[in-house]
Amino acid sequence: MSSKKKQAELIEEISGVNPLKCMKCGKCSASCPSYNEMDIKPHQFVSYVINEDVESLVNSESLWKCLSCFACVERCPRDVKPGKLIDAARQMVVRQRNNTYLSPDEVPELLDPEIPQQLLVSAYRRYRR
Amino acid sequence: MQRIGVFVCHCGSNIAATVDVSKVAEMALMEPGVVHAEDYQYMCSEAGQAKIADAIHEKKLTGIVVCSCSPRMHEATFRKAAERAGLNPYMVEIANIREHCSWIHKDMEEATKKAVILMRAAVAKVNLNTPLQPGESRVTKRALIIGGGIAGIQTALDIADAGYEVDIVEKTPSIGGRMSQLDKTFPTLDCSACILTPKMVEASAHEKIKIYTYSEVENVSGFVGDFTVDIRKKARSVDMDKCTGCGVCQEKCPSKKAPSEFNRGLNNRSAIYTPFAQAIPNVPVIDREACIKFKTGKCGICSKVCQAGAIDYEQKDEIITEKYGAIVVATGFDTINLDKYDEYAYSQSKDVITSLELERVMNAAGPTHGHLERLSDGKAPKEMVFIQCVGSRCSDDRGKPYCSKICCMYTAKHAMLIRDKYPDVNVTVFYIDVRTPGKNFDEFYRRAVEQYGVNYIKGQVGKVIPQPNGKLLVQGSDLLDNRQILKEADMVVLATAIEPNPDVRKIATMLTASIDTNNFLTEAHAKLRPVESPTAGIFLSGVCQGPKDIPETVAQAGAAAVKAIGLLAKDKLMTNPCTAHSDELLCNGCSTCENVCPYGAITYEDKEVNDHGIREVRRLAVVNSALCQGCGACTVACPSGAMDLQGFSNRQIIAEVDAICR
Amino acid sequence: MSIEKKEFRPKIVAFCCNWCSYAGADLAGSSRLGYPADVKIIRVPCSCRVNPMFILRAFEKGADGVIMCGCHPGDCHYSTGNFYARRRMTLLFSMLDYIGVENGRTRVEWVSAAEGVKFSDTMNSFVEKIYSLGENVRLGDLRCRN
Amino acid sequence: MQELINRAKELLDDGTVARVLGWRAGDLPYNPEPAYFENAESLKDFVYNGFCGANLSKYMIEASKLEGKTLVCLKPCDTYSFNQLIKEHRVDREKAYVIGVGCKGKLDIEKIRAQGIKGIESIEGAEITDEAETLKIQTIYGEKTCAYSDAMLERCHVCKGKEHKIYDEQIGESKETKDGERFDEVSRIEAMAPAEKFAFFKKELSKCIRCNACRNVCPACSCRKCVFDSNKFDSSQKANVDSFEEKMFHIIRAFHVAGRCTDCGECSRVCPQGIPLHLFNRKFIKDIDELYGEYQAGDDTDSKAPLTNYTFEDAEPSIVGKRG
Repeated sequence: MSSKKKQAELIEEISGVNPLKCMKCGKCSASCPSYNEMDIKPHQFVSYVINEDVESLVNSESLWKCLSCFACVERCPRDVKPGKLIDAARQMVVRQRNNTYLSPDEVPELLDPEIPQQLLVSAYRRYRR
Repeated sequence: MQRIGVFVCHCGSNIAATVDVSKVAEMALMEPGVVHAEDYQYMCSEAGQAKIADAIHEKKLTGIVVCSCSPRMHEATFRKAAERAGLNPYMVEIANIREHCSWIHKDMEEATKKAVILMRAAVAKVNLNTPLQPGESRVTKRALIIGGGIAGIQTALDIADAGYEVDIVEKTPSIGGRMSQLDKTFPTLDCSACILTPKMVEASAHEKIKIYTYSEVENVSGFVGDFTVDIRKKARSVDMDKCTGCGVCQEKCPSKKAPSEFNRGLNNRSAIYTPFAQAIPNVPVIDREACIKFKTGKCGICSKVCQAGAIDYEQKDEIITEKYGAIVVATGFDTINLDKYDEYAYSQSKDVITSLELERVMNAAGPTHGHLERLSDGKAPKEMVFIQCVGSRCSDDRGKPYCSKICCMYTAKHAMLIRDKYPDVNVTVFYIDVRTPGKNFDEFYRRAVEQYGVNYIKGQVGKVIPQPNGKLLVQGSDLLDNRQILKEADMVVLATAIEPNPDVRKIATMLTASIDTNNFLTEAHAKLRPVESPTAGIFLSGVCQGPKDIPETVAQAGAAAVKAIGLLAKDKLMTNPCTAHSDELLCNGCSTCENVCPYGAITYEDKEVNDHGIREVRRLAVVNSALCQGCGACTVACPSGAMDLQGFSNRQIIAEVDAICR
Repeated sequence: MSIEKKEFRPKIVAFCCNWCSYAGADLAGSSRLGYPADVKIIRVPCSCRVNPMFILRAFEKGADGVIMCGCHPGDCHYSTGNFYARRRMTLLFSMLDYIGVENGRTRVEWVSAAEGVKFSDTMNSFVEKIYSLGENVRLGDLRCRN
Repeated sequence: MQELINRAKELLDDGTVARVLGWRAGDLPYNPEPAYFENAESLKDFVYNGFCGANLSKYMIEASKLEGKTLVCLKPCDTYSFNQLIKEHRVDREKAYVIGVGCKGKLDIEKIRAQGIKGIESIEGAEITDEAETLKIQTIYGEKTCAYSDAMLERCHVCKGKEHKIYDEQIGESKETKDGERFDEVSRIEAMAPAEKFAFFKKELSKCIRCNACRNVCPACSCRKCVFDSNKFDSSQKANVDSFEEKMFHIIRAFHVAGRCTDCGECSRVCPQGIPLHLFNRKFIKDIDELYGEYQAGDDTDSKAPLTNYTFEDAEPSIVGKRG
């Protein structure tokens, strides 16, 4: 199996998403609040995974522009959930960088009371796996 | 001992490509009772059937096994062929070596082995087959149509024109159904009422058609040709014979706050009402929930103003029991509930409406008298947005997995009509795909784009946000330009998914008609018997079977009528001989079987029997073979094995088990 | 799953009701949704026609697994047949489990005429289960004559 | 016992009943047998004592066909069987004059033998009116004693109660004998590992000689002809064709009486090989109680039996694997 295919399968495994269910309706992109900041748009995540081009996805701006608000996950009529795909791509990046995990004990020290709640929740959501 | 012939079909390459058919035939000759075996290209062809007939004559066959496709496909064909050759048709068994073997296995050796085993099981069964004679039952020459929409009306007219009595049972106070709520129809833009009303009048005036409005089917018993149906005629509180339909009662009624069902709740109606001007019958009903007289005992204005003295507050529900030979289900559809689609702000803004509501808005008899205006403030809209596939093609539990089929066309119609009547209104349609198969359909859609300048955008809308200035901010995507669109609209129209009328499940249960997970009634065969239910004597008309537009509905209604007429034209029906029967010498008379029979086909009689010289009167189960449908529930309930099912006897099934496990 | 010829090939009997499951099996066939050839289907009018005798008989004659398929509860062509079948099979399977027979060898699954995929998936998973349980020796030798 | 005989004589004399169905002494002190008594004279042989375990309700199937009424003596547990037979139209209530006889628990000779008491000549204390808590047993080796409850049938330790469910009159007092839980034994087996369960039943069922005593005594097994004797299922043979036969026979027998078996325990009482056959029936009863709600066959004559009933929400058969 090619490494590209492996990567695509890894994304599918982490996200639990079957990209073939997508019917290309674009509701994800229509729902996305940071659409304009993204170079690869939410509805395109799916085709990047189908085309086994995970590398582009991993190197994209979008990876870090996604707010993990999960509006696309909530509204996707086909259960494809592009937000989970991009989340999985981020996981791949994070997993590759060794030793970047925080242990739960370290978290309280890093807490800044100024940090918006939403960011915290979103961070937990991202790194929970 | 039987003399069995085994016929192995190649089905072209469908079977022969994976099953060694000559090997199966060769192996068949080693089975007990088999005196003839051959394989042939297409057993179901005339030549193939002739081979069976020849073998029956030449080899004096008493039983036939055809190794071919599913018995659901060609069992009837081969039974008829055997009958023509003088053999009892129930001496034929099918070994399904296509659907259950060649089509699912790839390895030839394995598939052949399995085919041989399936053949053996069928041979083992035929060895125990006995000739069966179908019984006869009479046909009541009257049809029942459940639902009085265009599907029901058309079916009724077609059956009645053939000379048979037809009763229509309609739940609401008038026939007409969804079509009566539509303004114009695609792709010709005829006025819906103008083409429907004559049909309604024709039905009501037809001497063979009886219409029960404001009525529901309460209970169904019996079987094909001889159904007995209880119809509940709900209390109308108005005497149908006396009422002249003058309408004064509705004018004077002081309770005018009940939401109008006909106008989809966009405006209100009086407590005593006819749903719409062309209603048939033109006799109002009193909505007892809304009526002041029924709520408080005081009022009675309608009774005072009625010159004909037709108001009857004492009227009670009435149960009418009638016999029918055929039943046609035409229960139609409704739009789905949008509570789970918060993102479209349907419940937050009056200016977000469904397409069916837009039909009422556009209609001269509707809440706005046909003026296109915002329901919140009555202002004329300048920007309109249509959103397609709301709840259709959804794999989650919010919507429906299927395409509702009619939305692309009616949205093109709406867009076109608006652009035609109000050229200053901009119309934008957000779509996923535009699906316009059908005669003149794509041309119609292209006219909306090319001639009327409707702006079609490929992409779905993510959310609709009501703004403080009363406008609606629509956030959607344009997948072709790869951009996100923010658009301020005055009105948003949702192409809401349609679903079968929720009552259909209850009706299907009464009729023992099968129904799928989406509540659409299942047809007997998806391609070859699309208007019949698998339950004999039940026919399907209109959207209760699957989404369809008006021309398709009318076509299907006619087809259902022809099928019903075909049944009603018969004086007698052959009944399925695969029924249960009880061995008198073994029956204990314990009533266990009676308790599990869903058809009430088993009764008990005190009968004298001669049990090996002992003559005595015993309580014995007797099966009414006209009522028995052959499910076999009684055969397992019976501890002594007295009850057995012809065609699927205990010994036959055990022989199959033994052959498979050999 | 690749099985060499000398390996254990189970005998599996599937009772399918005519109206839903048999049609579901036909649909699996016409959709080319494969499942192992070890499964042999017996057509019965309704799941309520399946007598516990048939199931025990299958085991007696060497079946390694028996599965019964019927219409979904509430959708029975005969309205109530599968309700009775459900109680009968629940009690029978419980009894077989009680005398020490692996309960994986018996199964009931509701498959509609539209569920070709479910039929094939069901058969695949059932066959896999029977492979994991291996040859059915227990039912054959409950009485041991040593 | 004398009261019973006197009353029976009266009823025979005034023509209320044409015959009496009871027990008479057997050839040994502990094996009385069911018997008809046609006249007052013959009632001298009538006995009713602790060894009269036989459930007479099944005999009423044949008695219902005879001229006139039959007086039948039914113990509390027998009345359940009688009710069940009425429900299944197998006996005619009008043809029966039911005397509900008192019961203080029935004795099992095997339990006495198991205590090493052999060569029995006579047994004292088994009389139904006897209040003694111990049995005095004369043997060829001298007198032995045994506590009454230690000699009781298993079924009496889990007695359903001393109420007669149906009767025309009652004679004699009954005693509460229940001191165990009905489903304990079943639960114990259920908790075993599959291999252990299998070994247990293998051991028990290997003893079966297919004498059909269990079937012949069972009031629920009252088919005119058993499926195992008819050719309806290709299953007619008394001798076993293969090792599977007993299993098939006993499971199917239990299945056929499921929801109808009153748990009278006669099958286990009469088995010459001592197979605890009631464990099959009781397993079904336990499952029915747990899955479909408490049900006691023979409690009444009109309720719907569990296997001819259903609810939409019934447990799926897969529950068997899930219960663990």
